[in-house]
Amino acid sequence: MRRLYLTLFNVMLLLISSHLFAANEPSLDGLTHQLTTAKLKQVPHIIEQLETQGGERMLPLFSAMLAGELYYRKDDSRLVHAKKMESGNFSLVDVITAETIGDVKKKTIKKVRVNNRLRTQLRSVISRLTLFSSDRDTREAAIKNMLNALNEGNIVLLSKAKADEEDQDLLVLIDTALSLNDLLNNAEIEVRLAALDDLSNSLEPIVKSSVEALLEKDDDGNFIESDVVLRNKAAVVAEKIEGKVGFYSFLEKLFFGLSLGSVLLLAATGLAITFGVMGVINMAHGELIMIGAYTTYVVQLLMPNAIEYSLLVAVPAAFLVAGFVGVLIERGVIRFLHGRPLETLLATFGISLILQQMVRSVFSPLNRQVETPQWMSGSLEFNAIFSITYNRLYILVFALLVFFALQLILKRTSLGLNVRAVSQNRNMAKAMGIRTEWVDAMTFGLGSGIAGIAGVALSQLTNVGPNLGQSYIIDSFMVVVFGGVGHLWGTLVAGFTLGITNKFLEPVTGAVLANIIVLVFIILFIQKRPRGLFPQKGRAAE
Amino acid sequence: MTVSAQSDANLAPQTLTQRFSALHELRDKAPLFLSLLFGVTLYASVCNLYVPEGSIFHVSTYTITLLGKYLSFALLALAVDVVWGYCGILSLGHGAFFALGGYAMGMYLMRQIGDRGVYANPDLPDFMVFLNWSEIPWFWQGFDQFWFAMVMVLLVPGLLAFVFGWLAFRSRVTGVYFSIMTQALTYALMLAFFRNEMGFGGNNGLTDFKDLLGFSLQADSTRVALLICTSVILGLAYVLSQWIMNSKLGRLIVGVRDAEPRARFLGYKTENYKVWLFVYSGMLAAIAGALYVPQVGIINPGEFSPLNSIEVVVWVAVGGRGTLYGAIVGALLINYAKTRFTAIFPEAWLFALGALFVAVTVFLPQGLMGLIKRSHVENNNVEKT
Amino acid sequence: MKMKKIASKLALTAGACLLSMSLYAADTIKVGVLHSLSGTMAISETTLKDTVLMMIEEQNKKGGLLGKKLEPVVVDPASNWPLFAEKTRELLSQEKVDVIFGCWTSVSRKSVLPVIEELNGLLFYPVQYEGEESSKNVFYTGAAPNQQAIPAVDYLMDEMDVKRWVLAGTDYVYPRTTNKILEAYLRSKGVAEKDIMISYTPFGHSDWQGIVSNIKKFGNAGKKTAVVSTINGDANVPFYKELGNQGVSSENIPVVAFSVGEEELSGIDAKPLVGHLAAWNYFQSVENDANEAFIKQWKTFIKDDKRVTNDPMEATYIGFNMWVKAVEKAGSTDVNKVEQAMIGVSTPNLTGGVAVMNANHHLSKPVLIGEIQADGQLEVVWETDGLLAGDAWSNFLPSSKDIIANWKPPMTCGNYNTKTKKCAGQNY
Amino acid sequence: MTMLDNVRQTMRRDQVWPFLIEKQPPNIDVSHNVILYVEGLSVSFDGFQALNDLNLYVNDGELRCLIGANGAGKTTLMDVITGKTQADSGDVYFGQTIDLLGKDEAEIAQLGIGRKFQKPTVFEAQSVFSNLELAMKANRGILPTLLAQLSAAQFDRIDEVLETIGLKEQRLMLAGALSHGQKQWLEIGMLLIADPRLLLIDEPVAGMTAQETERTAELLTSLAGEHTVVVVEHDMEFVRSIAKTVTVLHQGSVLAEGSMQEIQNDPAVIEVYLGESD
Repeated sequence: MRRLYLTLFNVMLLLISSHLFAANEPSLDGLTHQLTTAKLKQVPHIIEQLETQGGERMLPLFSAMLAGELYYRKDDSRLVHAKKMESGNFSLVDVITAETIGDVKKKTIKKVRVNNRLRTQLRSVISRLTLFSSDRDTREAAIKNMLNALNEGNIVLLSKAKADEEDQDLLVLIDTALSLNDLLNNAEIEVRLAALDDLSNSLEPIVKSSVEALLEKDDDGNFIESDVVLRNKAAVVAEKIEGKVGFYSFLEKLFFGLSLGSVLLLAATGLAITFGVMGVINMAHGELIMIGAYTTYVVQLLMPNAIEYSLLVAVPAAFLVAGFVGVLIERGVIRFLHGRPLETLLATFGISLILQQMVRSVFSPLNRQVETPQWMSGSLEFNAIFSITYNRLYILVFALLVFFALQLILKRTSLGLNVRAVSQNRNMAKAMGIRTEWVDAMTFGLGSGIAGIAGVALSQLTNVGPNLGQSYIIDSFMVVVFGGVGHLWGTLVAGFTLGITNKFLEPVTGAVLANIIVLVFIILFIQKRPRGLFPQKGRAAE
Repeated sequence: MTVSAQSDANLAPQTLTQRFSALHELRDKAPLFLSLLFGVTLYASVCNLYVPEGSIFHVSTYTITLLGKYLSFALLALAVDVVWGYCGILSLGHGAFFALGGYAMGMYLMRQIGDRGVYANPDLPDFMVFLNWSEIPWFWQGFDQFWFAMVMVLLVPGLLAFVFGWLAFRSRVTGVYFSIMTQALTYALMLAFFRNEMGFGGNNGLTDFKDLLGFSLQADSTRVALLICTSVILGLAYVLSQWIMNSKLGRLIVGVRDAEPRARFLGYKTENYKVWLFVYSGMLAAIAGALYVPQVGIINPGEFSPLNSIEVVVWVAVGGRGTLYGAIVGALLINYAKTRFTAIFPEAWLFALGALFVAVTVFLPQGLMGLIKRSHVENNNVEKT
Repeated sequence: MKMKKIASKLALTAGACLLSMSLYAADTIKVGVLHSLSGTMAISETTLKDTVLMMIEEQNKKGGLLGKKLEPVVVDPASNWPLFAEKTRELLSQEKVDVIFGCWTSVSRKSVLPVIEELNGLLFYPVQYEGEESSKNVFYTGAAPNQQAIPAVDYLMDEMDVKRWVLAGTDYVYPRTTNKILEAYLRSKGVAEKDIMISYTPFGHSDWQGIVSNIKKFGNAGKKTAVVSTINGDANVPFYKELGNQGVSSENIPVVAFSVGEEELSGIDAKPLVGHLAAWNYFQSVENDANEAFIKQWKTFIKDDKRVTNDPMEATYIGFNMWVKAVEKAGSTDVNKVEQAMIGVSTPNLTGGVAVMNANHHLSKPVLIGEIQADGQLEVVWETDGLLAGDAWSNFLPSSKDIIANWKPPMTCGNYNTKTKKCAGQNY
Repeated sequence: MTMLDNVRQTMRRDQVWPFLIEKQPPNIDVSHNVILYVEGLSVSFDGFQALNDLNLYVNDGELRCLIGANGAGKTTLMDVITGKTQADSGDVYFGQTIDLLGKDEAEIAQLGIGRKFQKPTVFEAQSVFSNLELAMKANRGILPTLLAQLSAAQFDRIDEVLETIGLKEQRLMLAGALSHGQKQWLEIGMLLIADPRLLLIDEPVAGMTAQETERTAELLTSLAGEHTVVVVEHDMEFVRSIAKTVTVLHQGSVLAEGSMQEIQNDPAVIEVYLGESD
């Protein structure tokens, strides 16, 4: 860190002195040329010089470099911003002149190497250059960057920016940075105390750690900060921040739990139909999920230019594909095993082996790459320490949507009525003219289709490979059994209960033990209430 | 209802023979099975130890260990069949008892290594040394004694089976629920044994055993002795199980399978019988595990995997549940096929295995033995007409 | 009656097998390939099986070895550890192979070890591993911890000024040992205990929300933080996805991984991972003629232009070439002769240098640190100046710091204790 | 000291350890000539009141018939008495002293209450002989069951029952192969051989031919006196042929009780039950 301060400080010095010594410095052209030949260790120095000499003109170069798209032509070392096109060729734009050069083959250009250290440097350079940008988000990023890298130069810039800034949130952020600077670097105790006051509402991690640093002792057991008043105040502020942090971390855990619960719910909903309504122990359920995930992969292969919409296509596609496989399984095997639930277990286990091996043969045993659309990436930020990732959020909403849609189907459609009739009294339903065979196939298809949909969601969270299904099958059964077989609401409650329990246990016990404890809890719970959380009562249940 | 004394005297013996003739079919399998089992074992042993390697009659050590493994699996299948075939309790967690038995044996073998480990630590097994354990944990105490380890082989899985069975059967967790709970049990144990903090060697499990009761595990004679031992124990377990199943208790157990409420309303506390049987079966599985470990040379948490347990059930289903020899034949056949086919075409093997499960459950609910029995009955009928 | 028939059939087939096994031909050199082709490890190991087959094919094109053709014997241990031991016995005693290339996981190697020592076979193990082992019958062509983990940490410490460390791993022996070594190493470099966070997760862990959030919090303490990941295969995809989504970028908290290579990355959407690091001894992106030729050969062999190469493949390549050289040197495939001939053999590696087999059965290799690129390739950002000799017994573990391995006479010992002057635990 | 005393007490030679003493079923106190008391019994399933403050007294040695429409609570009543269903409130006493509520099915059966189900339930995979052997009165412990051997007297007893239920020919047939009526008989036979004090018989003649029905009536009548028999039946002819006292259940409580004659003339019964069936 200190080294970073030093370099930045040097930059400021250079800023002041550059015009004096301009003659001794290599020209911009020379510097850009050096980029193509320099070793990684020398590059930071070149960038410093580029910034001082080129200023904002160098912004495209820095941005391209940060994005890893800065190349140079092998024949004339000209620096270009190269973008890979579908054809495999690269389209080039000169980074200095912004002149379009045209398409070339990969072999004619070479990448300017960037590593993490350079990226960090580039980002702070860019933030200095963009602090006065017209784009709000760019400014926000710039300010945040400076907040975590306070030095005199940045403070000067921030103070200047404060005068022009109109956005309220950004003003608060700038104030936080200035106060933090006061707290750390100002000599006057009054100013520092006031700064502490200002900071007590901030949730920025750097503020918390800086305040807590005031309370630390050195190796001899003496406080590093000598002022008692400041220390006491810092203790109060730290506690206040800690309280808020605690609250938000509770919210966070709750969300994690809900999110895990939604995954369990999605995985288990299909099973709640096939197992709960039809009484079929479908060990191939996990493989139906896997089929859904592979469907997503195939859909993305088919529409490589519209990844953003691929999931919207994949959901119905996965439903149909998995549903179709489900109907095949039902027609081909399960209908011969009515009233023999334990044997459906064995037969479907065989099917799961076949499906797994089939996927291995067709798609290879390697994991397949399913891309995440832009709108599923990143997170929704509430404040500096609490944010919710979009993919989890969408999956949570999606799981609930699927669940309620299913409820609607079962409660409001004639298929639903038939399904319920058959599950309650097969013979009677048959006598009433319901085509029980058809209903069986449709029910199993519905459950399998929902498993397929779950696969689409899971493809956004985890590996898409032949073993995908196996990792969810036991959990799914646990959820359905815990919730009460034949009770969809039970599945919902069970999914979320298990998810939340797991996530609240995890920090205390570790991930593995949390898993074990939840399993043992379910085992004991089932001994206490053999029919789950929401048992079906009455004589019909016997 | 007065019956003359004379006919009374005639009636009893007649009934006895008739009663036995009903079980005749079951009974006459035992001598055949046992002579086959011991015959093969003896042949393999002699031909391994006394026939020179070049001869075509020589049985390689590889075959000996393979046979030993198959027979251990057969014992495991027998254990599953006893509860599933005879009492209708489908356990998807018998791998847990098998593995626990194996671990108990493994712990003994581990302690036997003594200071011959790579770190030459006289007290601690290697994996504890490099994870910086300072002393042997309490639950490893006593495992340096063979008798203690053998008691534990029976006690720990037996206790687990008892507690689990008692909880489950008392609250009448049956059928599918029970199966899924047993699956959860073995899954939880697998996760637990994967944890390195548990002190059972984590994912690597226990391996690199040196000797058993002072006999080197690498010696051919020890391997043959282990095979004979496995064979004898399998034979004993078979005879004992058959005796149980032929007793009144056995008939009650079958009764519980077919009509549990009836048994209960006749005054039998069926949960006690089920717990008893489950413990018996768990112990058989544990013994199978204890025999398996020294012959394959490793025990690790993979044995707890729910898939393994399901596979055992499939052996029984293929062989024919409800007949003891069916379970054994199923275990031997599938494992033999597995050894052969994974070597020849590994990819087709899973397709074949999967298809076999489906075919057997759909077309042969009584397994291969059912098929044989059916044709047997048909033949008899033909003879009669 | 039926039973008897079945039994007689069984006996017949068993007899037939025994017969066919004893009729092996002696005019070829048999090479055993012991990689899982089904089960959970098939995903990684199938590639290595193909690599060995490719190498054998090439060697046969060159005219074989010692005037004989090489004949591959492929078996499938199906990711089942006891089966590894059984298949090894089958390869050695039934098929009479002269050498085995195989294993991936530590547990499979541990399972094979007693058998291969008992039957005096020869195993080439091509994967980076936790060390703490040196067997007479095994050659370790993957990286030992000092050839992967420690240089990676050095890089982060020196080049990126990392002060706080998260050691995250899957709960099994390789991460456990590596993290133990790293912890000791970091402490010896003056890192305080509170600046090291260790976290273990089960195999195939898929819900990383909590752990990533903890890493984020740990990294927000004001000091530069990095994650050293020994997370195993399948669990990586959800881990990186969660990192990306929670906004942990490679700039604020870089992750350096030891089990993530080109092949693993080919199954991930690598964009959110750009800038994270991996430490290996080989990257596909290294530019030199030998590597280009190797990649081309591989793509032709596997008939798939999209397939990538990775470090364990290079290790297999080196191992195979070394074995060929050693056999030629010894003039025989006899294990004892080849074993001694192996020591000191050197062959070109694929990164433009030379691999040397040391007396402890470990290789000397260069260490490369690469940054993940959007296309799933790794670009070298740092490399060691020269070769690093593999250390079988780590100096940073209290239990093994006095132990060394040297298979050259007079020591001929895999675990010689320099304090007690004893060679422990060997049956041969 | 006390511990030593305890040990001495435990080791005394002149007594048998308590757990070795074979448990004798407690004597059923029928001093008031009533063998079964059901008082204020209520049971509900999911809001449906199956039994509602039901009172019933059955005398020792009596043959009682329970009738009532579907859902009147007949089977539920039997379920509560035999321990299959838990009561919400009320008391059920066997004799003067034995509280049946809170006991499980096996305990109640061991006290001497036998039950025949609506649907004949026998051990289908076993021979008729084995069915009876299993039902025979004997120690129900695990070890005794394992080691049990039939004595000649027990053989006789089984044959006697076989004779009674007319299945002597079928003794080695699998029970599953019997006809529906034969299964009903076998189940009754299994009750007989257990020698219970109280028999609860649910629809014994369903699916029987007229001839079989007649024989069943004969059999049940002959049982009364030595045993107490409670029969639930829909077949009014059959009830008329055997019943001395009839209890009519309606919506979970007793509507009327008395001889068949009285019942048939009871206006309330005519309205809700017989009226309906007419």
